[in-house]
Amino acid sequence: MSEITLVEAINQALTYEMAHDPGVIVLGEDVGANGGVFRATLGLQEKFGEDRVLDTPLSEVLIGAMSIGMSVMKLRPVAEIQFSGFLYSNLDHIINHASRMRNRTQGRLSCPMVIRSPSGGGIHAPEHHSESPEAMFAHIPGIRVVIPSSPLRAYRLLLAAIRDPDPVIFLEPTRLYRLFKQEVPDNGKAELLDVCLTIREGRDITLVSWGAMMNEVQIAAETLSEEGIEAEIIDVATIKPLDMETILNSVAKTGRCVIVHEAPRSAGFGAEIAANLAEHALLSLFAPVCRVTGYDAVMPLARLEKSYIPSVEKIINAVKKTIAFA
Amino acid sequence: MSEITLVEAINQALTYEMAHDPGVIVLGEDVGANGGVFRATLGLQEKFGEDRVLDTPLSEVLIGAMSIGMSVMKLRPVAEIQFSGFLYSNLDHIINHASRMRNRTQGRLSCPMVIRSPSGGGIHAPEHHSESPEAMFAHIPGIRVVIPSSPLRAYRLLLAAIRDPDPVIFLEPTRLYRLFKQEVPDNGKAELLDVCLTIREGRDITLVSWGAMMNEVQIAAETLSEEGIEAEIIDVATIKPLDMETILNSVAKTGRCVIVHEAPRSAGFGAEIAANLAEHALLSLFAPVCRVTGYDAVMPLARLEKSYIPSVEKIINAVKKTIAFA
Amino acid sequence: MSIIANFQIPYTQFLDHTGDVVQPLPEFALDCENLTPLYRAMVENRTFDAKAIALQRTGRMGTYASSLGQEAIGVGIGSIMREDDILVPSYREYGAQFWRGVRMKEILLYWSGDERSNNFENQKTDLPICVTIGAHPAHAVGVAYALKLRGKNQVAVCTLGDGATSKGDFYEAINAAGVWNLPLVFVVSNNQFAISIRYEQQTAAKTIAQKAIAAGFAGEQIDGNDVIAVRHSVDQALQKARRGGGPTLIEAITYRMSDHTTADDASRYRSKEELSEQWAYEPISRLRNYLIKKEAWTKDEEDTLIKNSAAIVQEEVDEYLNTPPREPSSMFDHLYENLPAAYAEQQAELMEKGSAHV
Amino acid sequence: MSIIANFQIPYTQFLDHTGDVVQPLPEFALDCENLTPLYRAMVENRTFDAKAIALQRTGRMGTYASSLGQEAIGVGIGSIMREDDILVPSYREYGAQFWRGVRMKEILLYWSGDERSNNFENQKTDLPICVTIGAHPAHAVGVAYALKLRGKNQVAVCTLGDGATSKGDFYEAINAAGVWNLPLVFVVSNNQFAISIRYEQQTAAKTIAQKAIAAGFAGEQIDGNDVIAVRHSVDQALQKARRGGGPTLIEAITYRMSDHTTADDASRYRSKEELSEQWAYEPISRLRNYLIKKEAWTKDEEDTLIKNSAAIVQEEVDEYLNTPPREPSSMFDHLYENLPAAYAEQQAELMEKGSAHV
Ligand SMILES: Cc1ncc(C[n+]2csc(CCOP(=O)(O)OP(=O)(O)O)c2C)c(N)n1
Ligand SMILES: Cc1ncc(C[n+]2csc(CCOP(=O)(O)OP(=O)(O)O)c2C)c(N)n1
Ligand SMILES: [Mg+2]
Ligand SMILES: [Mg+2]
Repeated sequence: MSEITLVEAINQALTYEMAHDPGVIVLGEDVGANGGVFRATLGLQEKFGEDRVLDTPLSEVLIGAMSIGMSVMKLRPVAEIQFSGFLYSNLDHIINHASRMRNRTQGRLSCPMVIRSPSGGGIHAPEHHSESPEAMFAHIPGIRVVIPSSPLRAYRLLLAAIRDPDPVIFLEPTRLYRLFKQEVPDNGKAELLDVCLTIREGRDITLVSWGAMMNEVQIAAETLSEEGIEAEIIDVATIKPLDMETILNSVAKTGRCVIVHEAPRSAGFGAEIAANLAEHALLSLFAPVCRVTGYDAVMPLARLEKSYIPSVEKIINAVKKTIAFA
Repeated sequence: MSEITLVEAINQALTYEMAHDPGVIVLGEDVGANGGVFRATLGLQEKFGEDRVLDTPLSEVLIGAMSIGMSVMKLRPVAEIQFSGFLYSNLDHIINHASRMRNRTQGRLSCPMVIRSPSGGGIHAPEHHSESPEAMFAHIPGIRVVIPSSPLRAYRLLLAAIRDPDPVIFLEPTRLYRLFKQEVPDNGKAELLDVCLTIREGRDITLVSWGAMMNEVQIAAETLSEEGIEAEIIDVATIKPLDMETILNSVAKTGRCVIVHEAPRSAGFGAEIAANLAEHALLSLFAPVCRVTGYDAVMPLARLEKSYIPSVEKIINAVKKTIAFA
Repeated sequence: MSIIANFQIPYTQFLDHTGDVVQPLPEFALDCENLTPLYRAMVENRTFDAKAIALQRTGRMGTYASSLGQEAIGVGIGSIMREDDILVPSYREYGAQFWRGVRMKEILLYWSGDERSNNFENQKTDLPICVTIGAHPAHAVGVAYALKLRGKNQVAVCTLGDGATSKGDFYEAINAAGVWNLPLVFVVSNNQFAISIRYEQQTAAKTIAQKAIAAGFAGEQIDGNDVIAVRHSVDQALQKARRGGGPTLIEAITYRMSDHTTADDASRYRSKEELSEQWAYEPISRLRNYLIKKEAWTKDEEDTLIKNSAAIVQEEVDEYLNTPPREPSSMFDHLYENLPAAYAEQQAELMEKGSAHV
Repeated sequence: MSIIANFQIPYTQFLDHTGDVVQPLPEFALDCENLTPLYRAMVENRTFDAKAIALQRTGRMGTYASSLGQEAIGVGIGSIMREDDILVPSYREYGAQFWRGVRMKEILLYWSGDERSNNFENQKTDLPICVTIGAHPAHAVGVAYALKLRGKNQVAVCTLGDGATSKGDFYEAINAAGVWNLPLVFVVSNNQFAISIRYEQQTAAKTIAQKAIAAGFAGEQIDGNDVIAVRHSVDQALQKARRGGGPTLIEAITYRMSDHTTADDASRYRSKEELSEQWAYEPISRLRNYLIKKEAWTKDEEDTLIKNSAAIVQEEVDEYLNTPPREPSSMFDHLYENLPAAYAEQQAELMEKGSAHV
């Protein structure tokens, strides 16, 4: 078995599930003949036809909203929003309808739909192509928000998302699309949703992150390890609902926590984790909970994006400062 | 001088500013002859004409987006979105354009605009009329988010918002619109933005809240006072940017903090405050930081909304538990 | 300069406002036996409406949106849809919902603020009322797409108001319906108002029907107070859709005789005179006039109908009023299919508190 | 059934693709002296385009959206707008931006990912390129509303693509422009593609011009590769708007000769044959043919133009390449007029770090 990239893993999961569940429909802009601007849907239209792999007009509101109608009819739409900068126009229907249809009808109707969108910066793309909007989605009751950080997890989490009976926002870290390869058995095995994954064990500090930043976090942990600092790494993976138990257990052990995300700091999802620690881990904490995040500024255009995205160095410094705390 | 309600104070501020600044334009659905569904714009069209008090088609995206165009042309649009459930469709233009125009053009163009919207539950309104979306807005760099909690502050904060050179989301607590009256001198005096207001001093605990919940928080504080517990109350007022200094100073004094908001707990704005406490107040905290919030459920329709909104009792219990903490 | 495209908007009316026939009736209308059920349904709808307003006024229900004067549209639609078609409604076509099995008590429960209302007892597939104006046409596109894929000649019918046609969502929906040639009928109840906003403030388009031209399919205008025209035009559109002929937009001209909702006071923005003039055009009396002229309706039948309608409505009202309150913790029951562990504690807290706040 | 509304869509072309005159030219075009500046501008635009792609291909610039084959639209628009009109552009009408004072180096800087690009040196009021497709027509409504209020007969011109017309925002914008009868001209460059999506997948409407019918104002189609038609139609629309005649929608038919952007590979979804056939219709050679036929253009002039264009572009490229990088901390400089105290620390952190990451 050969190794594949994250974007290939997405494609593999879509192909698998479309072959096994005739209700799965892929829709979005350029997902057909073009195979998606990142090629995540490459070859799907050839395999499954134009009825099931649907090029839509340039209408993001429609893409999200018609997925609601499709899923109410018991199809399993997997919509692609080309870049997460164009995802904001979907919030209205996600909040007011997708997330509420089950509750509104007390279970009579529901929306088993997935909205996939690339997110995050670091690939020198044009304006609006480098957004990290996950915190906004994590505030919405009734949905799930899932963010993979490796090819294997992308494959398994996407399968889980498609099979989930409720709406899932699936944010794919653009920066990782082709960064590294992994063996990903095409066996249809899904990952559990709603749980954090402990990627590395360590006694000294807990590093919590998700998506693309898992890359910098892992590099930081390796470097720190060389200096004798052993970090436990938690990939949140599903940020809504949040599996706080895994994080609390880890912090109970390490007594220290650094949370890393690319999105702006203020009201970012890191705040939710830190707030839970402030409420439930006060007595285990040896040091302040530190957030290493993007700035509270507009994500800069390509030339400065590297200055915006938290660096390995910044993570290492935060860890050292946290460990040095009296 | 007679006392007026919060919604009358909004009207008074709009009237004052329209009379003093010919660039101020009020726009929205039913803001003209009808005076707005809550009567916040009552009489404005008669006084200032149809060109400056503009009934729009039923197009929320347009209302927000044309305000961008108007403000770029140096007008000062004050847009009304009828209920905050219809505000989500504005997020796209607020995030991608209003908040970025100044940075995008490095100061050549800017968006001095205000979007007003009633928010919160408790008035037995229909579906989608009881939303508390402030946390989402607080995550957006480049804007301000302001929430008044009394007639006087409504008047002064709205004047400040209209005069502010950058975009302001102004969320008006529907529940307080007619709950109580206050003397509000019509003197054009604006409140400072970007600062928390300390509404009550106290040594035992810091209560942090904003908007409609300030009502329950104040009642709770009075009740607690009778039992000898003196709470300091902070009205955040501007939640973006957040004046954390005032909160930290208070918690340095009290050592305890309860944060109260109506929005769902997960990734609510309370998390940002608690996270800052976890980072900057660890050593002053005698007890876990407690959040008293709405549930992570869809805001129920009218019959259960009271069960959703944090009660005075719930706040009191949280305070007592926090104070009892070893 | 040359002309490269031409478009026309047709208008259909069979009964004028006095009940006179203005053009040959469609076949179903030739037999009055087919018309009396429509008449009955409109009267029941109006009886329901009055009662609902009374419940609100006496503090026994929340804000209510009345369909007074617009009964022909809902009834016309409901009476001709196939059972396995899907209705994607706005909130003024109760007539269609009732015809399709939604119970009156459910509509009352909805406006009282109870989610159980939308778990329709006798109608499992239609969508619930959509309160965010103009959003549901885009849901209807997904529904119609699914129906087309299923291949059983089912059609989705989406009802909306004149105000709703100004929402971008509506336009994205009609445009897509055109692209995929979907089995989807849009019926716009143009009641001249969106709360206080008059038609001329809503759009410069002379008709709403012509908005379909932007999406590349047929739009037509009908007299929405003529139930025969409504039923006939919807029938034609449904047949076309079943044949694979794609979407249709029907603009049904009507007038909102009530306030926007019970929370509104229309006297702020329209005169008594304007309203009272409109009483000449409402849908029920014209059909009654016609039936009486055809000797297909008697005073006795009218009296019985009024009595029966009142009884039917009262029974539903009683059941509504006797509906026990929900448990607060039920707000978590259908949030997800299986409540995530993360929220179990919150649900438990509500269970413990019990019904204290109801 | 009666007909209650009729609509027509006109089409305008003056020069066919060979440069032959197909109908009497508008007055300005009778004097070739008025046409050579348009010709020069189109050639400069194309020269710029080729250079920009070369910069991207050699790693000296980011993703770039080319205007190859669409030069007549931008140049036609730019050449006839008044200086105090406002352009609200999409990203393929560089010709209009250049004519209105935007520097080539600024466009290069933009696509290299530098916000300073939009602080135009010589153009203070036009909006920057809008990357979120279809969003800016709604901004243009606000701009036009402000212009109308100001009362100086200024007009806003908004350019967009065929794909953009499927966004709800676009429709909310045209509908509102109709309601308020705004001084606003929409020019849609229908280049047949939205990335890989062909016109027929975008809408079932036979023309984009007819989308204006939904908003109640005039729509027309023109040959967008005929710069005379572009300039003439935009001129007419601007004059109408200045007279208080309200908005116009112009659909300019063209063809995207390039990939969507340098990040795209159009060979995945269109054939070489299709593309090479289109070379017969592009805007520059037909005008050159016409000018040559009219003996208003010589081989010498052509050679000089090519040389001069290359020189002009090279100068701009050099200035672009020599632009020093921004300080990272500058991401806070124009975030607000006055940076709130809450973010001072973040800015300070970046200042301390200096330009390490550039
Ligand atoms: C998106 C949205 N905006 C605003 C409102 C508030 N509102 C409720 S009904 C209404 C007017 C709707 O007019 P129309 O579509 O003509 O329907 P009608 O009420 O006349 O049947 C408005 C503005 C809403 N419910 N949804
Ligand atoms: C709202 C939005 N959705 C998607 C995209 C990605 N995208 C960039 S250009 C484009 C196609 C635009 O087509 P059209 O409007 O015809 O303009 P053209 O590129 O052909 O000039 C798409 C889908 C975007 N930039 N904005
Ligand atoms: Mg209406
Ligand atoms: Mg195009």
